[in-house]
Amino acid sequence: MVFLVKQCHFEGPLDLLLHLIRKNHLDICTIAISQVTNEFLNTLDEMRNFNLEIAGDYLVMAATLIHIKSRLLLPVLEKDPEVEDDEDDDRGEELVQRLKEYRLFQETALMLDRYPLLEREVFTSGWAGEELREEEGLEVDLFHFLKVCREVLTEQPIESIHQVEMENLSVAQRIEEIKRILASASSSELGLLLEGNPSPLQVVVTLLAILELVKVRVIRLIQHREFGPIEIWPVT
Amino acid sequence: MDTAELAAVIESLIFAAEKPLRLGQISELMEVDRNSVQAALNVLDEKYNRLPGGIQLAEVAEGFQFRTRPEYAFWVRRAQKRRMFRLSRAALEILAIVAYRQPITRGEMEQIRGVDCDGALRTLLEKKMVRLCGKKEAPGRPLLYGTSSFFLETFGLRDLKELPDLRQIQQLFPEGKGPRVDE
Amino acid sequence: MDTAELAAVIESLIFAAEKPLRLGQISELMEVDRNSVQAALNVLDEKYNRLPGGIQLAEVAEGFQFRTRPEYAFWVRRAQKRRMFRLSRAALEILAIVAYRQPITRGEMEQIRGVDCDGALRTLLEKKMVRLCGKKEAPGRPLLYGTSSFFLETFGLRDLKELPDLRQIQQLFPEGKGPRVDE
Repeated sequence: MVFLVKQCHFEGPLDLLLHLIRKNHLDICTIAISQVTNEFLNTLDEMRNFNLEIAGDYLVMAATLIHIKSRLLLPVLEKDPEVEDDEDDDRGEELVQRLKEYRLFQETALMLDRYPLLEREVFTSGWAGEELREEEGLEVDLFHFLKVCREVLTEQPIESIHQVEMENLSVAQRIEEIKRILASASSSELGLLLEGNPSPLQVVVTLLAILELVKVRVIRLIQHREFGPIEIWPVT
Repeated sequence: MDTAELAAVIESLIFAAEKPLRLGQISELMEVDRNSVQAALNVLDEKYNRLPGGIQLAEVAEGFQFRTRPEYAFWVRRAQKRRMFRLSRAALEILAIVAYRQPITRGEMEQIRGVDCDGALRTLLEKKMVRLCGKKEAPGRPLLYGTSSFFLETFGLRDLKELPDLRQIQQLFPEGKGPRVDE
Repeated sequence: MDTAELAAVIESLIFAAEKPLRLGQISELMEVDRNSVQAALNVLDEKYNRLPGGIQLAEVAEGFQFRTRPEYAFWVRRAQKRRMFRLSRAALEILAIVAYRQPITRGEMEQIRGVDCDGALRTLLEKKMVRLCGKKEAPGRPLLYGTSSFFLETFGLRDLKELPDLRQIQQLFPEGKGPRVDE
């Protein structure tokens, strides 16, 4: 038993159970499970003696095994067809199914391991054109992309910040635009020139253009009352 | 371009490519119809796979790639002094489950193996053998996993259909003689 | 080992080696005298250099190496240009931010990364991984960025909902800052 624990690394309780069934040349069935229950428990004791931490999975399995075994040891009572008592039988049967399924995948794993593997039995060309090596950057799949996401995205909420896009808007251009507007209409209002949610830069440029036009006496600004609309009139 | 010359160009393309080249890619790249590419590939198949030699033309992950022949693995490994690549038993079991039950959640894998799969699964993701493929329409929308094209490359498979079905595998291991009788 | 088999082994060795192999190296490695190695190399010279094909056995200063033939360089280069594009680390980081915080302005990205995003963001736009998706209703009306359908395609996602949420990412990488991708 000491040998068993030392030599084998088990992939969990199902693996250990399968190992014991196999070692005793049994077929997977509830009887076999009950037959290896003691060995299973002894192995857990051995693990404990080796100061190996026994995962909860093993203990849950131990409880299941004891339960199944105790069911089988009970004298077979006269079956009362009226009483449905399948739940306990199901536990044994369910474990048998799980063991069979897991065994199938263990076999599949072994089958896969027999393939000639890249970098183990077969190798691709070591030669890579010189140009290839210089190319920088990563070819990523979703998993490796998510790894970057994990590193970059901290939980801090994003603060709302302001950003100004550089716009190709010069004062000279704006002057021409204002002149055009005044040429088609006899007058305008400052508010109208600042319609459409302009950026701060646009506002500044518009104001500068108007001040410039006032300075060179192309327009006049008139405000009839306090806080009233500021009218723009061409100087005639 | 005649078939011989086309074969020579394709030979150099496959040789220089980092990944297996698909027939369609070659056809598109060279602006040559698929039948001509196939004819040229047949020439290469003859040259590398019918005649003896150290190199084979393998059809993997739906593409073509030159590879050393497995019978010379010993010498190549010896020459490269590299640590032998191996997959742990846990990794192989998880690959087996993912290959046959994909798309599958981690919880479902753990249900089959009866044990936590976290570490080995992450290694397989790291190695690009397993990939994330969406979320399951179930409470909590758990992540789904599947095999990648690099899985096919590693195992030298053209596609997943090349894997034997589970019933055949069962016959490989007659009842009682399980995969791991203790040595 | 007869000359034909020796030639096959040497063929696989030269093929898999990252650097050119010298005659002496091969002889030492295989524990075979130099004359036998030379005889085997002659067989390979015949196969690759006397007969037409896409691959040559080149003898360069440092030894023997398989290379594509220069006359097919045009096609090889053309194929390499079409290879799957790669993304720089900076571009990946921005893509990460855009994917999870979209729609997002450039200023907000720079706020998260703490550095200028201009160049890498432009690359992502050029490669069509990121697209413009309107303007933010905020002073200055800054442009908003989001991921494109090509982004989904690249990572094999049907829609953005298939992207693991941040909680799931944390489960995938529980140790926090995992190793960088570009080790």
